[in-house]
Amino acid sequence: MSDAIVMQNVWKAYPNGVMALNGIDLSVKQGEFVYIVGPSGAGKSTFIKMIFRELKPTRGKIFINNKNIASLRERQVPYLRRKIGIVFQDFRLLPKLTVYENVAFALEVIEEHPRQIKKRVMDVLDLVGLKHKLRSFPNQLSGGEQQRVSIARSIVNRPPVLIADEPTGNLDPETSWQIMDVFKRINDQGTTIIMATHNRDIVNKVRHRVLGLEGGMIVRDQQEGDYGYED
Amino acid sequence: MSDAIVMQNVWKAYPNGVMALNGIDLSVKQGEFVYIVGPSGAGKSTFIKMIFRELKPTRGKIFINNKNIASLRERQVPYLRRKIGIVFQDFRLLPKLTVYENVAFALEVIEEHPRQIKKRVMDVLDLVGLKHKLRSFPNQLSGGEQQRVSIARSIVNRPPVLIADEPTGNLDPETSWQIMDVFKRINDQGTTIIMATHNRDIVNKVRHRVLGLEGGMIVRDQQEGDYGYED
Amino acid sequence: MTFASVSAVTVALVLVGLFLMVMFNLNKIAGDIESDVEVRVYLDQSISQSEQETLATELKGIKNVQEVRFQSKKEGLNNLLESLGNDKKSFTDLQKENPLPNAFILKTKQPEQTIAVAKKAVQFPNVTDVRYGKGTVERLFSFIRIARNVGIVLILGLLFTSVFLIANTIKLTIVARRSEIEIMKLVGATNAFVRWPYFIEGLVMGVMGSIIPIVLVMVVYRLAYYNLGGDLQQMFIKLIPYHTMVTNLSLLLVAIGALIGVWGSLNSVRKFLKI
Amino acid sequence: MTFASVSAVTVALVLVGLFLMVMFNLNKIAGDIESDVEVRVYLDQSISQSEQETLATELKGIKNVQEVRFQSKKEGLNNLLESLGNDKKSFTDLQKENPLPNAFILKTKQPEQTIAVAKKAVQFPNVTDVRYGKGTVERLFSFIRIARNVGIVLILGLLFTSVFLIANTIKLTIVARRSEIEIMKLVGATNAFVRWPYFIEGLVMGVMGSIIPIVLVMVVYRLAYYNLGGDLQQMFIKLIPYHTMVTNLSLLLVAIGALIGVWGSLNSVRKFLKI
Ligand SMILES: Nc1ncnc2c1ncn2[C@@H]1O[C@H](COP(=O)(O)OP(=O)(O)OP(=O)(O)O)[C@@H](O)[C@H]1O
Ligand SMILES: Nc1ncnc2c1ncn2[C@@H]1O[C@H](COP(=O)(O)OP(=O)(O)OP(=O)(O)O)[C@@H](O)[C@H]1O
Ligand SMILES: [Mg+2]
Ligand SMILES: [Mg+2]
Repeated sequence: MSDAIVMQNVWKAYPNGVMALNGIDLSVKQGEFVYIVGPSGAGKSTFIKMIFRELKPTRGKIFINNKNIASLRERQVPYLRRKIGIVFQDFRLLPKLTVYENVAFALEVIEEHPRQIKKRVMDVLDLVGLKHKLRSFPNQLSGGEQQRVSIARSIVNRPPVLIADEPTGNLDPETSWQIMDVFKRINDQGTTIIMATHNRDIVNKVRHRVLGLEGGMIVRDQQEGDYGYED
Repeated sequence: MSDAIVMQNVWKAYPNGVMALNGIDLSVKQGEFVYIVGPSGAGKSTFIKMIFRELKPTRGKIFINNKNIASLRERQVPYLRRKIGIVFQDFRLLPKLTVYENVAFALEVIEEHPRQIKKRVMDVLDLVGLKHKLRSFPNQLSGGEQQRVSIARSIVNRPPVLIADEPTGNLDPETSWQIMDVFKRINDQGTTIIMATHNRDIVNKVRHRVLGLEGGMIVRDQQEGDYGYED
Repeated sequence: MTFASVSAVTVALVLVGLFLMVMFNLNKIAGDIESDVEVRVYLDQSISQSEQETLATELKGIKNVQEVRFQSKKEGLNNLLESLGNDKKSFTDLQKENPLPNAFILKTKQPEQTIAVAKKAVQFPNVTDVRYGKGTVERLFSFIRIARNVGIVLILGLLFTSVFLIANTIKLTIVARRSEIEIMKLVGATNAFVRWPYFIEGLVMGVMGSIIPIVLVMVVYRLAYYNLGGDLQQMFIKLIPYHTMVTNLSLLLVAIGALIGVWGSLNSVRKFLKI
Repeated sequence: MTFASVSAVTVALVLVGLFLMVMFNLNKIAGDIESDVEVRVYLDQSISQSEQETLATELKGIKNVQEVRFQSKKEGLNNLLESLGNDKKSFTDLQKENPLPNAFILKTKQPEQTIAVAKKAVQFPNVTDVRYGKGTVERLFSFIRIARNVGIVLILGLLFTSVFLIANTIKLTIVARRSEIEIMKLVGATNAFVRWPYFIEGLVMGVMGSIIPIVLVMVVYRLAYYNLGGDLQQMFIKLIPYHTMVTNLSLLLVAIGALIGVWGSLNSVRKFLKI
């Protein structure tokens, strides 16, 4: 198989009883670009958190590169995560590290060579337009700037899979398009991209596979789809 | 004057030297609806934080109802804030209170009658479509749900001024329109609204005064303006 | 989080409580011992009855002398033999020919006045010698003085330490709630409104934290008092009565706990209110 | 934050250090006193030289007797008078007609064997009486035993308390960094990678926290040793030598500090690694 991600009958119940995912079946090919759309609370973030095992499914199997990560051993989890770049909806930057250090961290974790780190981090910060903020701390950044640091960190180690949870939620349209450019480029280089988004403009203009989620179920799976939900 | 908000030559330098606002002059009339647009890092959030004195200007005067709040005494600040509803870009919910309690808090602070509180909170939660989540804690909510709680809290005590920092950043278009409906209704009732946003659709469809911010300066001030920055 | 603070209070107050228990008793014992010190004035064997009576009045006239008591040579020997414990039997010979002189025993109003009184007494006629355990008494006094000072330093140190520890812990728990406090303020809460729950929390924490120490002090002092009390009484040492001790110490501990709790709590909140 | 932890370590170790300083000395003194206990075997006045020599050998033969020493009646009287301090002068008469008998002084291998040895010695001929401060010795032993047990309980309590306090403080500082740790893990850090800095931090914290206690112990013991040492020596009490004490105690304090620091740090991190 060249399936990067496969889900088989995945269910997720949160400890308080909320059923966030109700039987997801899905397969995403290596190099595909998939939008996840759906109303607020549909389960997009929950779906995404399954892929890098921030959450374990209550039921079902999730294969990343043909390995079932639902039954992955704890010690193996970090190695899974290193193959997946993640843009968090709430950014999750390390508050005591500068912008530079936050991005570099993802490379230090994989014990990249220090000289390599420097060059690569500067390149990526340039891509997201934050070279001038490299010495700032997260709490000294605007919302959109924090979001871009999170994006920079997710792509810095060139992961084969990129997962982005609403990566343009705090960005103006112009900056959003810049980011989409970056995503397009790394997608062209073979990176699988899963992106949860509310941005109708982007989904409609840059056509890719669209996965509609509602009430924790896949209600639409459309190649070259549009955002849908027209008002 | 019936000016709700007046800024005279307002400057803001952050402690690390970043100049976020560079001489803002502005007046907003009672009952106006103003969009603040501009690229990421333009100074929108900084501008907004000035109005309810989360930040003090480095230089200049800010009048709310003809009172200069830059020189307001500490003890008076809470009473200023009670007249301003605020939707924070990063939500700022109290983590140990449920959705209901978070919204009710804004009423408890002004010592509203308990029975009044209950009714009013339920009404507002209904408006933002979160009645079914009233017993959840913030960390048990999706991003969009948290944002809607923040919105509910900001309008619950019917403040004469509403300030919203990217209130639809984490919402799907449909929910965003719902929120805009709510805003329209309270604006019709005379509430002054200042809304920082990246949402081109909304700005272009629901025409109001548009304030373009760039590099900490007002570069555009247009009645019934559009989002601008066409690509 | 609150558990951390309560247990810090508990730990600190247990130390303070046990220490105070010991200190209060040592202080009482030291006082008792001090007031037991006496001056022995030995009389010439040839002194007449009337001379002896005059001397008694004169001794009584010395400044700061509170009490003058006659001790016959026989009484003196008995006391001496008693203090030698059960070796007494070996000295039966002594009782036949008692080498000790008669004596007056003087008590002073303040124990520190012993030395001055002794110096005056030795100048009277018919007085062969004056003893007050020279050296010993002086050493005892300086020992007691040192012990008291050390005790005060220790107790102050311990109290300071406790306050510091508790404040420290409370501060950490409240720092974790910094954003909470800030959000409240941004939503229009007055300082008093924000502070109120923390005041209550500090109070409850302090009082709860003093429960275990109080129970512990009660149990330990009960054991100590009823087990050691008897033995010590044989050595003429009297402990502070159980109820007096327990009542006072409990009130003291609750008060300290509540004060530190409230103070630590409000103090930590204070700096986050400035928004 | 780290300041909070270092100061918790400091405070705890100051208490532990000072307490250990006192305990070690008390323990030594108790040991010295114990090994000073002796059995006095009084001899019949009419005993002959050869009988006396036989008795000496026989006494030496009693199980657990380590040393047998002869004390003449004169020597005995001198010792007695000495122990009465400077009242000696009043007893000049005694020296003319000494009422004390000759005696053998026995030392046992273990102080606790005194009583058994005394019971055997009394059965030999020509022995009029055997004294070992009956009652007194027994009370002394039980006193020492109680004091030691209380001391051990106190020191364990103090250590436990310290560990608890420090762990508590460290935990609070790390809870504040919970999200930090979780983010690291989500970005692909292994547990070891996350733990490492916390290990170092715990170690540094522990060692830094032990600096002030060590200095304090050095200063306090120097003062105590050189000021009190002399006085105490007069009472036949010897303190542990300055350098021995300070070296051992310093090492002990650093070790305790480092251990608790590292343990508290890693222990607090542990539960946040499970993501
Ligand atoms: N930790 C949690 N505990 C309990 N329920 C949760 C938790 N996180 C999310 N939920 C609930 O699960 C459902 C799905 O949440 P999720 O975050 O996946 O939504 P989403 O599609 O990402 O929404 P949004 O677009 O608003 O971010 C929601 O109803 C939410 O309230
Ligand atoms: N606390 C701070 N300390 C220092 N610099 C800051 C701080 N907060 C914001 N800045 C800087 O001030 C500038 C304006 O920030 P602001 O948050 O107002 O931008 P914004 O217009 O809200 O952007 P966005 O759309 O991304 O939210 C940015 O360059 C930002 O890096
Ligand atoms: Mg989400
Ligand atoms: Mg902003």
